[in-house]
Amino acid sequence: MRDIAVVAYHQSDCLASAGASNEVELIMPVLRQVFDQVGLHNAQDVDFVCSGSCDYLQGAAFAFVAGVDALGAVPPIRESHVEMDAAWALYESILKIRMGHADSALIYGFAKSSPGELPIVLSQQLDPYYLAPLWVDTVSLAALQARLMLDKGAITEADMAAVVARSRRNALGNPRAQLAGEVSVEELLAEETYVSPLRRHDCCPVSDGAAAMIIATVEQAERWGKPYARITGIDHRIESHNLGLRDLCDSVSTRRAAAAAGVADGAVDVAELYAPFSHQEIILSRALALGESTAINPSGGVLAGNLMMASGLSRVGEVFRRIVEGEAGRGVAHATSGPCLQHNLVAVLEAA
Amino acid sequence: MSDDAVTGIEAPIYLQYQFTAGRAPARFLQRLKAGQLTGQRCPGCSQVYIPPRGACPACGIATEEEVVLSDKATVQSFTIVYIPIPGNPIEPPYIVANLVPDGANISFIHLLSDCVNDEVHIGQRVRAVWKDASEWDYSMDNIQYFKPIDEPDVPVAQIGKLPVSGWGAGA
Amino acid sequence: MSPADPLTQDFELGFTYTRSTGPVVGRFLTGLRERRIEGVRASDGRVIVPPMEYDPDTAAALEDFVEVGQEGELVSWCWVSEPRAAHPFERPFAWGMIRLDGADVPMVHCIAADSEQDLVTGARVRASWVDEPRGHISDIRCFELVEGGAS
Amino acid sequence: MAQLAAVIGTGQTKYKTKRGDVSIAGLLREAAVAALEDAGLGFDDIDAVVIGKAPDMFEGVVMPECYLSDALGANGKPMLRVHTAGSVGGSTALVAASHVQSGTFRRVLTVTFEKQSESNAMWALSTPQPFSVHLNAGAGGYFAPIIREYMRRSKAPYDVGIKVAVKDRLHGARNPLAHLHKPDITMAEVEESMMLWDPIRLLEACPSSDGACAMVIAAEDAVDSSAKPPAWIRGGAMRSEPTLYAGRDEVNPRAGRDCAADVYRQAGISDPRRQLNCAEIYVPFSWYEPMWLENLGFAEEGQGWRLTMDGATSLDEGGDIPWNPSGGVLSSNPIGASGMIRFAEAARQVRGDAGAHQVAGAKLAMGHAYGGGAQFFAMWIVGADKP
Repeated sequence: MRDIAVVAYHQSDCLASAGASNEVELIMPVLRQVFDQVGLHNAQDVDFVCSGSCDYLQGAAFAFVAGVDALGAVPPIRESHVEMDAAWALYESILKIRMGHADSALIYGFAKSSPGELPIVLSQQLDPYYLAPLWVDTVSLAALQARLMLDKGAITEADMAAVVARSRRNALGNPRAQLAGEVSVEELLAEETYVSPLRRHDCCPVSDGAAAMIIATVEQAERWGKPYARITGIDHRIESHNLGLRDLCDSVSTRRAAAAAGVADGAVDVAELYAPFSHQEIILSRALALGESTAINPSGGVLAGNLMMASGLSRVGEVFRRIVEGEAGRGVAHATSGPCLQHNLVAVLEAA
Repeated sequence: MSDDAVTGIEAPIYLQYQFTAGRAPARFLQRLKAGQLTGQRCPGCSQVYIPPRGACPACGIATEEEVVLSDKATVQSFTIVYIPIPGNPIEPPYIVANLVPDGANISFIHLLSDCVNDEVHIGQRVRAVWKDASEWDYSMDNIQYFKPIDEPDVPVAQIGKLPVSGWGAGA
Repeated sequence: MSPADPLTQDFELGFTYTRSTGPVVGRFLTGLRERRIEGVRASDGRVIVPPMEYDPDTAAALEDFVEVGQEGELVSWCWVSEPRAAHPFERPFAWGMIRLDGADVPMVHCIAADSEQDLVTGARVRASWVDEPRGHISDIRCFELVEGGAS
Repeated sequence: MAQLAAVIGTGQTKYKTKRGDVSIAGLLREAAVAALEDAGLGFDDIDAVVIGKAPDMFEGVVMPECYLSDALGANGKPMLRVHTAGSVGGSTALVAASHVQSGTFRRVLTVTFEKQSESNAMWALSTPQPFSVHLNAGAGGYFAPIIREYMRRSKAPYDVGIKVAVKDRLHGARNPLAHLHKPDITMAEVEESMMLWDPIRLLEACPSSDGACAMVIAAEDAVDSSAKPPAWIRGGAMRSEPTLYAGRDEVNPRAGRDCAADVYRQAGISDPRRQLNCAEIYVPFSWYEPMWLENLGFAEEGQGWRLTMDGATSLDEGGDIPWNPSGGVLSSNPIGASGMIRFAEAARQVRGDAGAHQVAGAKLAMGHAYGGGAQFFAMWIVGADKP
């Protein structure tokens, strides 16, 4: 199988509201950044383009069609789209390169979640007969999951607050983050609950923005002469939609994906986990068997800013960045989709 | 209560959003409120886009330069709509035309009226009929419709390439 | 349109979808209309409520229906102190995972309680029905605590 | 490079206005189970699941793969959801194929669907948004002016579209799964049907259908489970271009021409009309047959309508290059599945599995889908012979 490298990555600031920017205006500056990192002119200079977005975030069908206007797609390009986080667009692109139909690919995800009420919009992702009609929001479902863990003694509220404190502290070093700061576990625990047992800070914020990445065969990356990180494994798995059937205190699909991606084949210096809720980071860390030696979410993770539909791709990008900057030799990136971690993707990146 | 087994449910899904026009569309709408059609010129290929979206879709680069366009236009093509469209209050039949305003290189879709339906044709010259200025808003509805004007037809090869000064005597 | 930010406007994306249920979901909803709660037995013997159409492990079509109780145990819950407009209650309420008597797999529904302090994991709850059930998941208006019913 | 892959099972539902007897999952299941049975496999044999559909707003289920994982036996496996507008059925097939052609998986189940009766397609395709500049006149309102321009350019007689409408419905009458069955349809009936978007009449437009289509795609070493021969994937290509750009040829879009050139190059085709035995092409409005005949290189520019009028694309007239022997989109249109139906029907033809709409001896067939403002294209060529 062909070896694949991440060559460029950029993410916009996570903004509570991108205000007047439309999809094209959100995407274009991010694409410009990754093209400039490699020295490319536009999407004509890669072999394949794939994006991830969700129509319901802004409430308009075919959000991704407008995105094509940002690409310079004349003459026509090889292009596809997943109605999923762009981490799955990365997956589709990797298959395209593996099969030899492309040597390089541009991947991007974009989100303008602020125009709607995201937790309610996502309630319509649930079973359309039994759950969606009740309008059970995603925050509440995560709260049910958190209580299961607390009751079982699998975590404490202080453990959850510690995740948040670390996220805020790490985000101080991430100029793209929406929420950053020095805050103690005690201060966090003193705050009121929001959807009990969750406090507001246990939940990721709603952010607008975009992220983009360029990948290529290792040969192509060498020809470009830019620093790169190799993707040595990538896999994703889905679980039952029925929350009552799943062990919500674990993430079996993450374990499976991690095994297939070869997470355990070496030391993990850094891990970027798409955990929209503090307790989910703990579930994921355990499912990935990460230990003390792994820096978890050094970017602050999505608790510091969550670009729905792009955050998964950003996790891969953040690991890439730390590897090419020499901070890490090997890292794990994770993306999730669906209620309470129903669907999980795991990628392993290594220094060239 | 019916004894028949349940075979269906209604699922009312009503979601509220706050829509924000993009930067380029917002500028376009502001000028439209002042009774003016504007486009944006691509710094790469020099083509003028209406309505502007902030990017040249062909080149994939940002567009900034604003260009004031004429409210005279050419019919690039059209259809006569006979069926009611959800969310569209206009009573059929009516003509929907792809119109290229003078000075632009792309068409937009608007109503063509005050005309003989059977005589509408590709290349025909038309002009905007504006609402009373007191009713102008951030809306394309400021133009009630376009209507034919007495100018010679534009040859097909020229459609989408006219300068803002238009066609006929001045062109 | 607000004068301060003239190019922002609220809009509603809305449609009343007409869903056909198929036989399994339809049977469950028909039961609700008669104030009965039915589950289905999965390939491993577990009783799942509401009934899934397909087995989560084998993907086989499921059709072995089992009536379950209208009371059950609160497996997990969360307290919504600030209900959202779309939520079934305007006052604070809880969402719960409820394992009904005779079922093995908990279901998600809403729970009415006066305060968060009244709720505890393991509490006994009972289905409370709307006055005129119509064959809809919300025929169960909510679950309510059973007096003195902590298990 | 690309590993060999083949279609070893196809499954489709009956297409109709409303499938009131099944849930959304139940609709997909029918197609999925039929495809697995055709492949001689069960859900356990499948390594990954790829689904596709048009906008989520058709059914009002956001990212429905989450809800559908149980019905499709996807639990514990990778599951991907594709959305490329109307071309999605074709794109999904190509993405599913890439799971195998990349050497990553041996057997992939792919399913596309639309349960359009849950809402109103015209509403979902044109949901209202503030500040909209373009007047909304529905999909026909978008495509009718383009058809008018084709008529002007090609000087085609007015009844070419009528002929296509009749031809595809006669084809559909041979296909028990087709939504519309009109074995007695006449040119006069089409001509007299209500004008919707001049020049598109009611019977020149596609219906709105519920339905699902599924395929099992397998690696070279896994094609033997089916009792029927495999349909080898000889080429696959996608192309996209922006909806609107200055100078865009909307009648004969470059994205379609480039996509065709790419897929022909992979399959070693230089003369599609002669080398292919039949084609399943996305024709939602009748005039798109002559337009795509030219766009795809089956005829010179301006000459596509002559093939139609000469009966070259008709099974009933013994044409040399039957187009849409299944009845096409004009006979059945569950939007998200419509593209995959084209791809699956191409596979059925080369497997000799097309029943009463079989093109005798078909060895090489093309599947085609387009979407958006005729700006997204997906195509594949499948063959009876292993490449």
